[in-house]
Parts: sequence; C-alpha cells; structure tokens
Amino acid sequence: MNNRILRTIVPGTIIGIALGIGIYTFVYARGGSYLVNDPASCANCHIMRDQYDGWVKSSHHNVATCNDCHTPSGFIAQYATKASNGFWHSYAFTTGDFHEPIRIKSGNLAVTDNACRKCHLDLIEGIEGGHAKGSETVSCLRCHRSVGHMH
Amino acid sequence: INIFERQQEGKNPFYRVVDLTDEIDDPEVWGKNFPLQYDDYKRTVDQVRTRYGGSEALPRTPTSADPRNVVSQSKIEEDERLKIMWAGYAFSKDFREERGHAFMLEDQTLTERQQVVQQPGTCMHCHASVYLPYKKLGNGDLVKGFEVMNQMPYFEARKKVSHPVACIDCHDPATMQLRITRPGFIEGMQAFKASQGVASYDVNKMATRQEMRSFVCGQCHVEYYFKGPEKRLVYPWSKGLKVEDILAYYDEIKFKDWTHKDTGAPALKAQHPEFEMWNQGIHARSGVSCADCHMPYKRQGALKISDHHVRSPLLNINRSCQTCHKWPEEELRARVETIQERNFKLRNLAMDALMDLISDLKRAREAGRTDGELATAQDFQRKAQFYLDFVEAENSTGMHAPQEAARILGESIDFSRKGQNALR
Amino acid sequence: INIFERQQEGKNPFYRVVDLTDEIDDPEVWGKNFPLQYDDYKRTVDQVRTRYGGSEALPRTPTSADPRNVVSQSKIEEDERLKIMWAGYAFSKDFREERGHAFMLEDQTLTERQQVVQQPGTCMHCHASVYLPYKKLGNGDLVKGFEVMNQMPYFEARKKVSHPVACIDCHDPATMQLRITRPGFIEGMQAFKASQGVASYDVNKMATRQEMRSFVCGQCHVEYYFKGPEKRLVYPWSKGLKVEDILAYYDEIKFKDWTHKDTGAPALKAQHPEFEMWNQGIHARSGVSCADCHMPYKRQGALKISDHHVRSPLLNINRSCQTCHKWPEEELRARVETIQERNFKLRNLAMDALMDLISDLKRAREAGRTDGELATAQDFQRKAQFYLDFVEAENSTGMHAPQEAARILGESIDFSRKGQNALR
Ligand code: HEC
Ligand code: HEC
Ligand code: HEC
Ligand code: HEC
Ligand code: HEC
Ligand code: HEC
Ligand code: HEC
Ligand code: HEC
Ligand code: HEC
Ligand code: HEC
Ligand code: HEC
Ligand code: HEC
Ligand code: HEC
Ligand code: HEC
Ligand SMILES: [Ca+2]
Ligand SMILES: [Ca+2]
Repeated sequence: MNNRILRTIVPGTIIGIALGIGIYTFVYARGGSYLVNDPASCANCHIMRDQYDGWVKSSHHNVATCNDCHTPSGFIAQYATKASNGFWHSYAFTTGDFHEPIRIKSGNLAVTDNACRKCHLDLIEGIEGGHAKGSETVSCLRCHRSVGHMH
Repeated sequence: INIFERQQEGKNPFYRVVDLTDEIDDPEVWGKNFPLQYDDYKRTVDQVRTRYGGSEALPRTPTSADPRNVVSQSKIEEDERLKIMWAGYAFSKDFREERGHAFMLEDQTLTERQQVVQQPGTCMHCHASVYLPYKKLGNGDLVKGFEVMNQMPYFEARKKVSHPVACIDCHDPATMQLRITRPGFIEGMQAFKASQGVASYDVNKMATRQEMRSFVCGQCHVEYYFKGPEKRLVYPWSKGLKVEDILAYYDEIKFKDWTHKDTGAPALKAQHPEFEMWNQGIHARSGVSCADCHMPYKRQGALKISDHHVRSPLLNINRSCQTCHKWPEEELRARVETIQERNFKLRNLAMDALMDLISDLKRAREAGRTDGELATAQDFQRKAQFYLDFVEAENSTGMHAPQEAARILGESIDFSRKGQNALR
Repeated sequence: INIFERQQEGKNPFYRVVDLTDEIDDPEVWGKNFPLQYDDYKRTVDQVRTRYGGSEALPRTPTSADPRNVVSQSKIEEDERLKIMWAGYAFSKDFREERGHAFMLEDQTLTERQQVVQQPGTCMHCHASVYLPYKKLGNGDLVKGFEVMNQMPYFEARKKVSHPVACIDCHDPATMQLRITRPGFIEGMQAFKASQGVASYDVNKMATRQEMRSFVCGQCHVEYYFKGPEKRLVYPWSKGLKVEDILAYYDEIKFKDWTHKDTGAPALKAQHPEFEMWNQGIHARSGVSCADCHMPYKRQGALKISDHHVRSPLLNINRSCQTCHKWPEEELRARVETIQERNFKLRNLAMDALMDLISDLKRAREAGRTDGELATAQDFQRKAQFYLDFVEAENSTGMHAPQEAARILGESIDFSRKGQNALR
C-alpha cells in the first residue's frame, strides 16, 4: 500500500470507529441528554457532576439552566451547538481523552459570555459603551466566572 | 413611573443633552450627558483614612499664601527619617499623603516645595487637565503644546489650565472610548515596547480595551524625570519597568535629582511608580486593571457604571475585591493589612539601614575624607535610597506586588550596609 | 465497555479483601483493599527534576557501605557556600536534594552524615513507619514507645522498623480517616495552640478534616530539635510558628546545634519548615491544604481518589492547580518560576552577605580577637544563618509564602551586614 492510500484509510477507519463509539455512547450513556433542557440530564455523565452540584447552589439555579448559558440563541445555532458538543463530549467521555479538570474551550466560552447578554443587556448597556460602536466588548467572565457554578 | 424611568434608562443609558466636542474640557458640561459618572467624580474630594492609605483631613488656618483650610497629613512629620533621606532636596520641606483627584491642582500649586525651587510647566502634565491647553499652545499639535508648556515657568503655565484631571483627559468625546492624551506616557510606552522588540508602538491604536483600563492611570502614576534644559517629561522605561532597569537607565545617562546635602551623594528621588510596580504583580499578570480595583462597577438604578469616585479599594471592598474573591470583607481587609504590615516593617528596617549609612558617610566627610575616597559609598547610598524610595513612594504599601516590593527592600538593605562596609 | 466499567466503579468505591487492623503496617496488605492508592504510593520512587524541585536520579557505583545505585544531586556540591555556612557540622559532609517518600528510610540510613555523628533513634520519627514499632516498644502506649526509641542509638532503632511512611501512619485502619500518629506533632501543636490561648488542644479530636489534610504532612515537614539527654523530638512552636518566634524560643533556652568551626558562633540549622512557612502564605489562609497541591484528586473511572504519588505539583499542574486556577499549564508554571527565581536571587544575595560575615569573623579571630569581643558579631551570624536557612531549607523555593520568604531573606541580609559592622 502506498502512503496516499494509507493516509486515506487510516483516518477513515479511525473516524469510523470513533463515530461508532461516539454513537454508542451517545445512546448508552445518554449523550442525547444534550438535546433536552433538564440540567439533571447533563449530570448523567458523572463527569458533569461537579458543575451540576455547583449549579444547584448557585445564584442562577432558579433563573438559568445549563443550556441558557451553554447554547447560543436561535434554534439552529442552538441545536448545532448541542449536537456538536453532544457528539464530541460523548466521544471524549468514551475514549477518556480529554483534559482534566475539564476546561471550557474558547468557542464555548464565547457562547457563554454572550449568553449573559441575553438576560442582562439592559443593565450593561452603559458599560458596553452605547457610543463606542465597534469597540471591544467587556468579558463578563473576567469578574463573574462563578455565577453558574462554583468551580 | 419609577419603574418606567428605569426601563427608559436601561434602553437609553445616555441622554445626549449637549454635544460634546474635543474643545470642551469642563467636566460639568460632560456631566450633563453623564450625570452618574460626574456625581461620583466630584466625590474625590472625600477624605477618609485607611490603615496605610486614603488620607486624613487635617484642618489648617488659611493664609494668603496658602488658602487651603484642609490638608492631608505630613509624611515627613510622621517619619522624620525621610527628611534625612532627602536632605538638601525640596521634599524635605513638604511632603504629604496624597488625596483625591479633586485636589491635584491646588495641592501642586500650594505645596511648600514650590517655594524652595522654581518648577517648570512640565509639572502640569499630571496635575491638570492639559489636553486642551496643550492643543491650544501647539496650534492643534498635542506634542508641540506639551513642549511649549514644559519650558514655561510653573506659575505661567498654571494660568493656562483650570481643571484637575477631567473627562476629556481619559475619554474621546465622540465615542467615550478611553484614550491616552499624555505625551509622557505615549513616548514612555514606545521606549518600553521597543526594548521588548516591538517597533513604533502606538498606544492609542494598539492597546486593548482592558489594557487601556490601566494605561489611562499609567499616564501619571509612574516614575519620571525632567530631561535636559527643555525640561521634557520622560518616563525612564527604555530598559524595562523594573527598579534595576530604571536605575541602569539613570546611571547610564548619569542623571541625578540632587546632591545629598550631608553626604554629597548623587541622589535620586523615586516617585509614585504604581504602574511599574503593579506590572510586576500577580494581578497585572492575571489581567486585573487599575480600574477593576479603583473604579469598580457599581449598580445605579437599572444601570451598571464605573465608579468614578477613584479612591482606596479598602473603602469599597465589596465592589473592588469581592466579585473575584469570595471572602468576607473583614477577611479581605485583613489580607491586605497583613501584606502591608509585613511590607511596612521591612521598609522600616531598610530606612534604618539607610540612616546608618548616611550618618557614617557624614562622619567620614566631616573627618575630611574626600569625595573621591567616598565615591563607592556614595554610589551605594544612591542605589539604596532609590530602591527604598521606589517602595516607599509606591502608594500601595506593597499591595500591588508584595514579593517584588520585599525583594527590592531586601536589596536596598544590602546596598546600605555594603556602603557602610565600603567606608571601613 | 469502558462506560459500563465506569458506571460500576461509580457505585462501588472499594472491595474489602482483607480485614485491616491496627497491627498491620505493611502497605502491601492495605493495598489489597485499596489498590489504586497503593499503586500511586509505590510511584514515589520516580525521580523527575523541575527547575528548583523534584529530584535528579544520579547513577552511583554501589559500595558495601552504601548499596544505593541511584542518589539525588548533592546540594553542597551545587553551591559550595553551604559548606562554609555549615562548617564543622555534619551537613557540610553530605546534603542532598530530597526525593520521594519511598526513599526516606534508605536515604536516612545511608547518608554520610551518619558516619560523622552518632545519631539517636529519634531520627526514626520522620523516616519510617513508626506507629506500630512505637506501640510495641511502649506496650501499647505510643508516647512511651517514642521515648524508648528516642534514646536508642540510631542503628539499634533502625532494626525495629521496616517501612518508609506507610498507610497506617496517616490512616485509621477501621475508617480510613486521617489521624495523627506522631508525638512530636501532637505535642508541638499543643504548645502552639497554648500560645494562642487554646488549652489542652488534642489534634486528633479537635482538627477539622481540611486541617488534617495538612497536619498529616506537618508531622514531618517541620523545623525540629532534640531536647536534652533524652533526645526528645520537639517542635519549637511555643511562641508561634514564624521564624522570629522560633529563634526567640531557641535563644531563650540557649540552644545551639553546633559551634561554627571557623567563627565560633553558636549556630542553628533550620530544617524543612514547610509547614511553618505554608502557614504564613495566602494558600493556607485560603484553606488550601498540602494534600490539595501535593495529593490532588484524580479521576479513576468514576471514582475520585487522592493521588498518593506525593510529589512536586509542577509535575502535575493540571490536577494540582487548575482546579482552582483557570490559567493554562504553561502560564501556571511560569508564575511559579517567576516567584521562585525572585526568591532564589535574593537567597543568593543573602548567602553572599553571610559569606562576607563569616570571612570577616574568621579573619578577626585569626587576628587574635577573643570570643568575648566577637560575641555580638557571632550572634548576628547565628541569626542571619538561621533566617537564611529557614528559607533555604524550606523546599518550595519561596512558593509556599513568597512575600514572607522575601521578608525573611531581607532580614537575614540585615543581620549579616550588621554583624560585619559590629567587627569594626
Ligand atoms: C456523554 C457524557 C456527557 C454529557 C451527558 C454531558 N457532557 Fe459536557 N462534557 C463531557 C466531557 C467528556 C467533556 C470534556 C470534553 C473536552 O474537554 O474535550 C465535557 C465538556 C463540557 C463543557 C466544556 C468543554 C468545551 O468543549 O468547551 C461544557 C460547557 C459542557 N460539557 C456542558 C454540558 C452541558 C450543558 C450538558 C447537558 C446539556 C452536558 N455537558 C452533558 C461529557 C458530557
Ligand atoms: C436566563 C437568563 C439569564 C442568563 C443566561 C444569565 N443570567 Fe445572570 N441573572 C439572571 C437573573 C434573573 C438574575 C437575578 C437572580 C436573583 O435575583 O437571584 C441574575 C443575576 C445575576 C447576577 C447577580 C447575582 C450574583 O450572582 O452575583 C450576576 C452577577 C449575573 N446574573 C451575571 C451573569 C453572567 C456573568 C451570566 C453569563 C455567564 C449570566 N448572568 C447569565 C438571569 C440570567
Ligand atoms: C471588572 C469586573 C466586572 C466585569 C468585567 C463585569 N462585571 Fe458585572 N459586576 C461587577 C461588580 C463589581 C458588580 C457589583 C455592583 C454593585 O454591587 O453595585 C457587578 C454586578 C453585576 C450584576 C448584578 C447587578 C445587581 O446588583 O443586581 C450583573 C447582572 C452583572 N454584573 C452582569 C455582568 C455582565 C452581563 C457582564 C459582561 C457584559 C459583566 N457583569 C461584567 C463587576 C464586573
Ligand atoms: C449562569 C450561567 C451558567 C449556567 C446556568 C451553567 N453554566 Fe456551566 N459555565 C458557565 C461559565 C461562565 C463557565 C466558564 C467557567 C470558567 O471559565 O471558569 C462554565 C463552564 C462550564 C464547564 C467547563 C468547566 C470549566 O470550568 O471550564 C462545564 C462542564 C459546564 N459549565 C457545565 C455546566 C452544567 C452541566 C450546567 C448545568 C447544571 C451548567 N454548566 C450551568 C456558566 C454557566
Ligand atoms: C488588585 C487590586 C488593585 C489593582 C489592580 C491596583 N490597585 Fe492600587 N491599590 C490597591 C490597594 C488594596 C491599595 C491600598 C489602599 C490602602 O492602603 O488604603 C492600593 C493603593 C493605591 C494607591 C494609593 C491609594 C491611597 O488610598 O492612598 C494608588 C495611587 C494606587 N493604588 C494606584 C493604582 C494604579 C495606578 C494601578 C494600576 C497601574 C493600581 N493601583 C492597581 C489595589 C489595587
Ligand atoms: C492627570 C494625572 C492623573 C491621572 C490620569 C490619574 N491620576 Fe490618580 N492621582 C493623580 C494625582 C496628582 C493624585 C494626588 C492628588 C493630591 O494629592 O492632591 C492622584 C491620586 C490618586 C489616588 C489617591 C487617592 C487617595 O485618597 O489617596 C488614587 C487611588 C488614584 N489617584 C488612582 C488613579 C487611577 C486608578 C487612575 C486611572 C483610572 C488615575 N489615578 C489617573 C494624578 C492622576
Ligand atoms: C508623571 C506625573 C507627575 C508629574 C510630572 C508630577 N506629578 Fe505630582 N503627583 C503625581 C501623582 C500620581 C501624585 C499622587 C501620588 C503621590 O503623591 O505619590 C502626585 C502628588 C503630588 C503632590 C501631593 C503629595 C505630595 O507630594 O505632597 C504634590 C504636592 C505634587 N505631586 C507636586 C508636584 C510638582 C511640584 C511637580 C513638578 C515638579 C509634580 N508634582 C509633577 C504625578 C506627577
Ligand atoms: C482618570 C481617568 C478617567 C476620568 C478622568 C474619567 N473617566 Fe470615565 N471612565 C474611565 C474608565 C477607566 C472607564 C471604564 C472604560 C472601559 O471599561 O472601557 C470609564 C468609563 C466611563 C463611561 C462608560 C460607562 C461606565 O461608567 O463604565 C462614561 C460614560 C464615563 N466614563 C464618563 C466620564 C465622565 C462624564 C467623566 C468626567 C466627569 C469621566 N468619565 C472622567 C476613566 C476616567
Ligand atoms: C478582576 C478580578 C480581581 C479583582 C477585582 C481583585 N483580584 Fe485579587 N486576585 C485575582 C487573581 C486572578 C489573583 C491571582 C490568583 C489566582 O490566579 O487566583 C489574585 C490574587 C490576590 C491575592 C494573593 C496574591 C498575593 O499577592 O498574595 C490577594 C491577597 C488578593 N488578590 C487581594 C485582592 C484585593 C484586596 C482586591 C481588591 C482591592 C483584589 N484582590 C481584587 C483577581 C482579582
Ligand atoms: C498552593 C499549592 C501548595 C500547597 C498548599 C503546598 N505546597 Fe508544597 N509545593 C508547592 C509548589 C508549587 C512547590 C515547588 C515544587 C518545585 O519546585 O518543583 C512545592 C514544593 C514542596 C516541597 C519540595 C518538593 C520537591 O519537589 O522538591 C515539599 C517537601 C513540599 N512542598 C511540602 C509541602 C507541605 C508539607 C505542605 C503543607 C504544609 C505544602 N507543601 C503545601 C505547592 C504547594
Ligand atoms: C513520616 C514522615 C513524613 C510524612 C508524614 C510526610 N513526609 Fe514528605 N517526606 C518525608 C521525607 C523524610 C522525605 C525525603 C525522602 C528522601 O529524600 O529520601 C519527604 C519528601 C517529600 C517530598 C519531596 C518529593 C521530591 O520528589 O522531592 C514531598 C513533595 C513531600 N514529602 C510531601 C509530603 C506531603 C504533602 C505529605 C502529607 C500528605 C508528606 N510529605 C508527609 C517525610 C514525611
Ligand atoms: C521532624 C521530622 C524529621 C526528623 C526528626 C528527621 N528528618 Fe530527615 N527529613 C525530614 C524531611 C521532611 C525530609 C525531606 C525534606 C528535606 O530534605 O529538606 C528529610 C530529609 C532527610 C534526608 C534527605 C535529604 C538530605 O538531607 O540529604 C536525610 C539524609 C535525612 N533526612 C536524614 C535524617 C537524619 C540523619 C535524622 C536524624 C538526625 C533525621 N533525618 C531526622 C524529616 C525529618
Ligand atoms: C503521608 C500521608 C498518607 C499516607 C502515607 C497514605 N495516605 Fe491515604 N490519604 C492521605 C490523605 C491526605 C488523604 C485524603 C483524605 C481526606 O481528604 O480526608 C488520603 C486518602 C485515602 C483514601 C480515601 C480515598 C481517597 O483516595 O481520597 C484511601 C482509601 C487511602 N488514602 C488509602 C491509603 C493507602 C492504601 C495507603 C498506603 C498504601 C495510604 N493511603 C497512605 C494521606 C496518606
Ligand atoms: C484549592 C484551591 C487552590 C489550589 C489547589 C491552588 N491554589 Fe493558588 N490560590 C488559591 C487561592 C484561594 C489564592 C488566593 C487568591 C484568591 O483569594 O483568589 C491563590 C493564590 C495563588 C497565587 C498568587 C499568590 C502569590 O503568592 O503570588 C499563585 C501564584 C497561585 N495561587 C499559584 C498556584 C499554583 C502554582 C498551584 C498548584 C501548585 C495552586 N496555586 C493551587 C487557591 C488554590
Ligand atoms: Ca492617599
Ligand atoms: Ca526534591
């Protein structure tokens, strides 16, 4: 076999296996939890247990669920995020190949930072600089990292 | 009605009552558009003391020369050793605890140091709203205006300004974005960035918003000197921001602030290097800006705004510290005071060491030893004193960078004591 | 498969294979019930170096006197000034970087210091699993057994023990709860608490679980001395845990470890005061225990266990630090190294200052000045050396309490240089 075929087959096989495992987990470990809105379902993965426990005691547990902060607004964007996270987290969970403690990645962090604005836009209009069009926004999480769940 | 008002506020945070332009520097006018910020800004007249900071309002009988009926406590009376450290220099005449921004112009005008030395217009850079005056003097060119004012005698320049630091000095009137208006800082940062390999750094174009939340303060809360006969204000950062970098710079250009009266040492006076010291600390490293602690957000009605009552964070711990540190207020105060007390004790040891060196040097001089023979010891005094003063003049009593401040004091002690040894 | 395993694990934390009692000290037996902890425990044989910590595995040719074929780097060869500081004391013969718990017994037995001095059985307190041996020697009474072993010669006591620190030394076999088994710590804490107004403190009854997560380490990682002819192990805490409190205690009882060979100073050797130093730091103040950083939780399937591979946190930053600090690993390492480097530089200045004092003292002595005339300078050496060693011997290179360590070094410099002045 020459290199070119190898380069196609090997990743292909890996993706195939990964898909298989991912889907297996998605079903068995209730990765589909991602698709519903009940925070308890996120804790189906014992790996999300800390965040769940933290959320229960947080200032937000009466007002915001996991998905309020961890999915963007808009139906398509929301389900795209859920599906993508649902799949990759299932995959990571199964293979055990992820950084511990779990660290939010920059894409999801941006989603969450924006989620704050869904609810608090009125309050922060002043500091966001109503007049400062195009300037950088404030990162809420710089000061409020622990509102969703103490880490 | 109340609720309705608040909802309105929320949607439309700023009532545009006046059209602000780059020609309006009176904060009262800006205050028409931003009454919340303006109200807080005016409160910098408050004087409240903390263990090591804030300031104390001491009553005083006004005279025609100095009409102030309140001043803050004198540091050279609180610690007489300061007079010995600064013997022969204006600071040994009058040096007080600094207080709120509202006082900056009158405190500068009326300090007794003005009676001892003829000061240049350069002083104004950090004690008045100079943006518009500079532009006027320079016919629209900020830097040119700066150069012109630098070369005026102080009291002539004094007539060109009318406000302490004002909105226009930190904000662009059109967008309210932060901006840097001080040539000293623009040039200082350029030199500093160049030392790190960044060519032609333009702070107003290249700094992030978060950086600007510290840079606007770094316009004034820094170590400086007046360069050459043009009395140009220079921030000595071209080798770096650490105390040894700054001393190396002064040594290279053979700069001295004055000659110590009792010892003949070519002495330096360090002045409020808050920005430099903060830079060495864990907060700066974690992206925490001056404004985060000294102008924390506060809620006013339905709006969240930056508290323009710039002051000691210890007078506002819940907003300044507790968003990030979930400890009780009393615990946070105790943490700061533990750091400050440790710093203050070591500072006192360093001060004693310096006093010992100065008195040894003085005695050696009286015994007829020449400046040539004393040069090494005098250089140790220069070093010891600059290091000590770098921490002493830094107004956080160690808080901005606790380990670094202690390290500097430790080295200062070493210099003083080595100076004594050099006299054997 | 994996998931099934994990869900199962989640439900069933441990299998009780053997019945553990207070008479079983072999960790291998405990390991049958707790294989995960045992596996990690055994890994303390690993040797990996960090910038300032960990340890280096240096090959060595075994001899009949010392069969080790690997040792860690010699500190007195890395910095020869240590030999001068300890002149006339066993540490100037052999002193190495410490390594993992697995080595504690053999490293103690085989250090060349054993060839220089006759050591007492007291040494065993911190280098072996002594809980059961103490109980046996004391007929069930731990403290009595401790007293008996203290008075044996080292190599006699050596025969009574067989393991390095083991499960039984930190855990109650019935409940696996943490417990304190070391008389030195029990008595030391009692004295310390008494100084704070707490009478008859009983650590095993009164400490919280979180405190225990540091106290088990405080059993050994502390400053100590051997008291009187009974060679009782004492932690010198009855005036407090700070360096000045401990020195005041030694001064009061006129204790010295040895007389400095070159100078005649009544010298002290500080030893691994990790517990005392940690107590002065911001982490202790925030309730962060030794185990949080040196035995962080790790996930083993669904189980969270404490990593019994006790080692430098810099070899395990993600688990040790990132639970609390959301910075990237490289940034955290850089923060630690910034602190350590600053500490190390100041430590070097303090070391130079001490060398200057020692050489001045030595010269003065050679010139025939009497101990009476030199007493003040000798006392300064005692102080300077103890302060410096307190930071030097503290194995975190400043990390456990950065500002406090710098403060102590600053004072050490002052003592050394004042000692020089006293010789004029
Ligand atoms: C199948 C098990 C499982 C379920 C169910 C699950 N998670 Fe996760 N999650 C994981 C794993 C594994 C990771 C670590 C992935 C990584 O770091 O690449 C993770 C990481 C995350 C992250 C941060 C990682 C990133 O990529 O930014 C967020 C946020 C998150 N999960 C939210 C949720 C929410 C919200 C739910 C419920 C709606 C949920 N999780 C349900 C397994 C799960
Ligand atoms: C689904 C709506 C929603 C989202 C999303 C949301 N919040 Fe809130 N938040 C609220 C409500 C409602 C309250 C008032 C709760 C109360 O009074 O207890 C609140 C309260 C707060 C408070 C004050 C209480 C405290 O914990 O100090 C802060 C700060 C805050 N939010 C910040 C944030 C940040 C930062 C984010 C994004 C990470 C966020 N919020 C996301 C609805 C939301
Ligand atoms: C630099 C620090 C900082 C940043 C960045 C920040 N906040 Fe805050 N926030 C604060 C402080 C301090 C308070 C407390 C104000 C008070 O008590 O008056 C606060 C209060 C709040 C509150 C509660 C107001 C109340 O009392 O009900 C909400 C909600 C909030 N912030 C949301 C946000 C959002 C959304 C963002 C991002 C756009 C954000 N914050 C960015 C510091 C910050
Ligand atoms: C009010 C907003 C909010 C809610 C509700 C919320 N989170 Fe989060 N979550 C955050 C923020 C903010 C971060 C980023 C924390 C950080 O960077 O320290 C985060 C991070 C995470 C992470 C990554 C771990 C980390 O610290 O980086 C996971 C996993 C997670 N959340 C899961 C959940 C789960 C599960 C729930 C529901 C039980 C939940 N979150 C509810 C705001 C929220
Ligand atoms: C982490 C919070 C924090 C940051 C960031 C910070 N400071 Fe401070 N600052 C303090 C504290 C705490 C004090 C001590 C106040 C006291 O003793 O009352 C202080 C003191 C001061 C003082 C003296 C105040 C007084 O009351 O006398 C000045 C001036 C100052 N800081 C300026 C700055 C500048 C300029 C910056 C940025 C370059 C900065 N600070 C960054 C917390 C901070
Ligand atoms: C134009 C120069 C200038 C700028 C810009 C400036 N300051 Fe100041 N600041 C001063 C002067 C001058 C004083 C002393 C005034 C006096 O004592 O009369 C002072 C005093 C202070 C004090 C001491 C208050 C007290 O009660 O002791 C603090 C705190 C402070 N400034 C923080 C800041 C912060 C934070 C910023 C940026 C947001 C800033 N300053 C920007 C010049 C400036
Ligand atoms: C680089 C900016 C800068 C320049 C230039 C400057 N100052 Fe200041 N000045 C400050 C800051 C910041 C403070 C507040 C911090 C402090 O007092 O340490 C201050 C405080 C003061 C104070 C009040 C405290 C005291 O020292 O008694 C006086 C008076 C003063 N300055 C006079 C002067 C005079 C006179 C000049 C010119 C020779 C001058 N300043 C030049 C920044 C500056
Ligand atoms: C010493 C510098 C300084 C001065 C003087 C100053 N400001 Fe600010 N101002 C700031 C900083 C820092 C911010 C925070 C900006 C950011 O986060 O981007 C701010 C923010 C603002 C904002 C945005 C909303 C908010 O509160 O965060 C307004 C509006 C504002 N200032 C108005 C004023 C007015 C009006 C004056 C004069 C009365 C004034 N400022 C004087 C430093 C200053
Ligand atoms: C915007 C966030 C933020 C604010 C505001 C803040 N801090 Fe911090 N502080 C930090 C971070 C980040 C660290 C570094 C440790 C870490 O990574 O958690 C830190 C560290 C500290 C430490 C330990 C460092 C040392 O030098 O010993 C102390 C003490 C401390 N802060 C006190 C304060 C006080 C007092 C205030 C208010 C005047 C304050 N902080 C304001 C974020 C903040
Ligand atoms: C905040 C985390 C933290 C805490 C809490 C802590 N340490 Fe450390 N410790 C460190 C770090 C970081 C180092 C430096 C490791 C290095 O240089 O490789 C260190 C170094 C050490 C070393 C030397 C290790 C080596 O690799 O050579 C010992 C021994 C030690 N600590 C014991 C203790 C004891 C005992 C306690 C409690 C009394 C404690 N530590 C508490 C973080 C911590
Ligand atoms: C019975 C005494 C004893 C107890 C209890 C003890 N240690 Fe140690 N520790 C030692 C000795 C002795 C060494 C040095 C072994 C050697 O060098 O041969 C050591 C070495 C270490 C090292 C250095 C490892 C290296 O690679 O350099 C660390 C880190 C450490 N201990 C941390 C801890 C912590 C954390 C605890 C509590 C959970 C603890 N120790 C409990 C006696 C003890
Ligand atoms: C109070 C507890 C304690 C006692 C008692 C004790 N040690 Fe240690 N020893 C330690 C700790 C903790 C370490 C690891 C930290 C270090 O090396 O600084 C250590 C390290 C060592 C090491 C390895 C590092 C080195 O110094 O070369 C040797 C060898 C050693 N001890 C020998 C002895 C001898 C011999 C005695 C008796 C005279 C003794 N120890 C008594 C706690 C103790
Ligand atoms: C130097 C002290 C020390 C030694 C030796 C030690 N442990 Fe531990 N162990 C700890 C600490 C600290 C904890 C954390 C306890 C807590 O959080 O309350 C712990 C926890 C445990 C736990 C509880 C579950 C967990 O992992 O947190 C088990 C089981 C355990 N150890 C077994 C053992 C076994 C088996 C051995 C011997 C092979 C051993 N330990 C040796 C200090 C020690
Ligand atoms: C269980 C929580 C926890 C763990 C684990 C932890 N820290 Fe911290 N750290 C803190 C707290 C709390 C502070 C104090 C500041 C604050 O209140 O946020 C702090 C402060 C710091 C500071 C600033 C203080 C200073 O002295 O400059 C540094 C640096 C730091 N930590 C590094 C580390 C490193 C490196 C590790 C791992 C070896 C670590 N921390 C482990 C909680 C923790
Ligand atoms: Ca002040
Ligand atoms: Ca080591």
